[in-house]
Amino acid sequence: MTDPVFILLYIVLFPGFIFLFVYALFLSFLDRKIVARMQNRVGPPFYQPFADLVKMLAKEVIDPDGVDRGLFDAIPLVALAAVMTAFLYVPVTGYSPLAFPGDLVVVLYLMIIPTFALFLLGWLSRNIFSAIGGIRAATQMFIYEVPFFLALLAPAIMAGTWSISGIVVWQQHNTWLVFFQPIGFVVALICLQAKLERTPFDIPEAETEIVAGPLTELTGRRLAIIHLTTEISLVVGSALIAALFLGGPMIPWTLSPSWLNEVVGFCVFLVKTLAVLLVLSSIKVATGRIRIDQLNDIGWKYIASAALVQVGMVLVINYLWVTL
Amino acid sequence: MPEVVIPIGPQHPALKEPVNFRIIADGEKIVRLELELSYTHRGIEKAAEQRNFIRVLPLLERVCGICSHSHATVFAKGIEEIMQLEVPPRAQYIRTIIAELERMHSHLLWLGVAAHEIGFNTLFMWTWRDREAVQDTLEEMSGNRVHYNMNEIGGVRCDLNPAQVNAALSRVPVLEERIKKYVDMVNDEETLLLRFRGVGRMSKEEALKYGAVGPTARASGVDYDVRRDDPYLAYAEVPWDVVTDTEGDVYGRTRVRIGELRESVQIVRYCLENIPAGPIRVDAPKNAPKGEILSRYEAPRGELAHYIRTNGTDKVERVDIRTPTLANWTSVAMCLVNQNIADIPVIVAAIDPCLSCTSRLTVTNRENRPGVAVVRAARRGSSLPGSEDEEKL
Amino acid sequence: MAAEKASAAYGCEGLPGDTMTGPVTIDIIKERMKEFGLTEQVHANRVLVKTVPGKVHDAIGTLQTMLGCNRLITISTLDNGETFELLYHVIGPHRIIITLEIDLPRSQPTTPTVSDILPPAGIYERQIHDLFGIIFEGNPNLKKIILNEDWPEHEYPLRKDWKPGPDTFYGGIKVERSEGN
Amino acid sequence: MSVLSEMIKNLLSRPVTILYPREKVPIPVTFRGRVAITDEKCIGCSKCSLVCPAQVITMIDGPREVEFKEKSLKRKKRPQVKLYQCIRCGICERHCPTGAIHLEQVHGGTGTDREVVVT
Repeated sequence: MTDPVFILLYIVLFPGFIFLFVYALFLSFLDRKIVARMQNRVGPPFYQPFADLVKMLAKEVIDPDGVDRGLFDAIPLVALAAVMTAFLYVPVTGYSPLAFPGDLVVVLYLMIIPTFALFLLGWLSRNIFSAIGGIRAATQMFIYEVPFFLALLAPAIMAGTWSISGIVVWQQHNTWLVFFQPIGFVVALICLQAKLERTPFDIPEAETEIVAGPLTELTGRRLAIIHLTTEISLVVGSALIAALFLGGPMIPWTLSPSWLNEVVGFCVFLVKTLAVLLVLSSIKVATGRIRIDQLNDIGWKYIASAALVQVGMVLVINYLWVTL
Repeated sequence: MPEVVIPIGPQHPALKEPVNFRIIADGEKIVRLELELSYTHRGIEKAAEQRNFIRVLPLLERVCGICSHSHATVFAKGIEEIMQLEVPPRAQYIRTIIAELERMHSHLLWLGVAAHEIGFNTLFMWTWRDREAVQDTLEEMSGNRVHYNMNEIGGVRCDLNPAQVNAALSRVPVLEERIKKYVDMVNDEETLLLRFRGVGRMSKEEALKYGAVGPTARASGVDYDVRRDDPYLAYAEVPWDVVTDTEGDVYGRTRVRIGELRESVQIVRYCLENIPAGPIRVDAPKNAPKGEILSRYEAPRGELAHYIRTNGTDKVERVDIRTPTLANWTSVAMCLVNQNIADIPVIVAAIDPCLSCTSRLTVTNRENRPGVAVVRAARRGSSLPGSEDEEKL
Repeated sequence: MAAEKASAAYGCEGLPGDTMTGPVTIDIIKERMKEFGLTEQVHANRVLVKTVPGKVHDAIGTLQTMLGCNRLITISTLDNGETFELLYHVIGPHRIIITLEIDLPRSQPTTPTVSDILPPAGIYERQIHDLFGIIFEGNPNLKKIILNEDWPEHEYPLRKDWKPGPDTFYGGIKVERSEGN
Repeated sequence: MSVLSEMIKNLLSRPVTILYPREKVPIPVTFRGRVAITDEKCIGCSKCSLVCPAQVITMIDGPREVEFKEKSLKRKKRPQVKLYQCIRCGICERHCPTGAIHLEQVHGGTGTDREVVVT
């Protein structure tokens, strides 16, 4: 499993960058199509996200004066790289060969970098709208990160291991973790919606108030890369929740030829991420944007306390489990 | 954060209208604001003084794209009153139908835009989808979706044949059912309530003191409606009532506008069902006798007043237009103080500003001398129809 | 015709004008406003009061206090050759429009402002100042509101004698049209 | 709640919007589209050019024998309309005694030459 060619292929080709790139564009198209159909519209063709990406890559890059060009180019790339590497540890077929006992924490850490990127971009681009957008991105991060971590660490405590693949294997022996932790599942979904800055929580780039928030001054390939980062973190986020709560790409019974296991596992992975995406899209359609201070109240009053209650329940169940 | 000046300016995605607010904000709270209006002038009042009564109506319709019928009707009924003309009742009924259809499509448009301002795009798509039913009716009746040009001095340009009446009547129940759905959607949609309730609140005294008109004032309990106070067209005969509310905030204005939508559907149904037969216009004399009149009309955004003075010729001596949006600007400036920045688009959208109404007072000149043409500064942010570069006098 | 229907609709006594003196009628208004100038009923629901610029401020004051008028519909302006005519249309719950009419000499068109007691008048006065050149003393900021910033000073477009000068530049972008147009 | 039920109902029903270039919206009969003149009926009374709000109708000479109320008269002038400056208000159609000038149910169309005329 450890010969370099296979690892290289794993990283670059299949569940690595190429697949991630294609699947991110597909999920973005599906998201826009579902939202459109719910709003009684026809919706875009399947190649629309790819066309947007190519068009934006070809556009001219305008640097606002007095802005540090190098940094302005680097930040989107760093965000993209962080999110792409996070995907390597999420199991796509069976379990990921790169798994190691602490990769859940690494993935969670890598997923925060895009929000930092937004904050820095907002601060760097010397424009009043992006400054306010950047501050809002930072405030929103503090509100949803804590419950998000708690909600995603509860399965680790129950499964007893800190590696996502380990949790998936544990779930294969026992039932899916969502039955044990329904509140944790709901909190994780809401916080993922906030992390991806989708409608109820798209306060940083609220297009009717502060133009495009931190992304105001980004043009051409920088904007393309930031949009790609958001789409990829959508894939990584939904794959993570599918892995931790819905049992990941494993199937309870093992089939005779070993490669068939992998293929069926991959299909199960696809179905689960699409299910999570459907939930996220319907949240996006059904709600309007709330203000940053309202998010503050809701965030700390309800979501954080729900996550704490969930972790408490998990500890109790663990204690009972051990003693029985 | 120190005091920061934020330009919510003519090229701002929220306000697709050329108005510029310089907001002085402390953190997220607004401290003070400066209002800068009229980037798009077309000199309609000066131009109106050079046109006879047949040619002035299409010009006056272009004061505003959404309430074009209002401006033409208020002018036509003013001139008819000066000329002591007896307009046939069928024409009055047709004008009322078009007026109420225009109010419906204007309110549906507003509901969608208000939902879009808070990012709730689903309601925006749904309301504009149902607005198509109203637009199709208007297109069948008058031949155009926006500038209907139904009015003439002395009556209406074209008649309503039974086919058009039945087509319109067939759409009324669909609209009624849709509006019922919007009522309970606005009442129980969580984020909408969060963003609308308690935002930009205005008490009844403030509404009166700052001269708010139309749904903005009626949401604070001010009981003014020109259709009932000074009945014109066929409103005296049609059974309807004024919708008021006591909330005073954006939520109250939403409820008032949806209530008015329901009333308009009933008025249109009543007028379509018992439209009297008979002629649709009476021949008006070429010249109007010397006289003056303050003609008032309840436009979708509020009370619209035309002060018309005629001097015996076939041209009007002076038409002084005061549009509802101009009256509402003071109240919006007052409502905005110490709200937070995220609410600016919602509060400003709550008065349903129509900027092409507010600014129409300067002249452009093309003295048909080649070489020099004065181009209005309007081009700087003018995205509105009807603000073309120059205009023939 | 519409006017008769109008007066029948609320017949002056019908709607309770909620002032102290019970229902406000046209005769009460005429009698109360007699001191400001001659009053006449111009229309079924409109009373015209010809006054002098100096008295406008306290005329509106009495209208607001005694006759319960609480709303300014609009301020209309006319250019009658040698004088400017200003009409303040005020209305109250009694649904009767009271119009205060004043004439200003063309040479020196100034009048005291009413925006302190009627806040919406602030924007109307600024608009009239832009387009007619009438100066309202006491208006907090009589800056340009309707015309653009680089509109030449002392050019008031809505005056009857105003013609756009061929070579003056009215702001915006100067465009040299080709001969053909 | 009502928004959710409406969403699911929409998800299953056909979308309302159409793909414009392939499918077209039906134009009603009374639509005021491009202006057109039938030369046989025109008696050259130049009422349309007087009444036109945008003053885009000019009378050019076009002598012709024309039948009007069973009398045949010799017409000297006929109207010519600047197509892209016409605001399609329908007032000329309303005031024309013989119904010569009228608005068709066709969209006005686009073009680059500002001086295109319809005669």
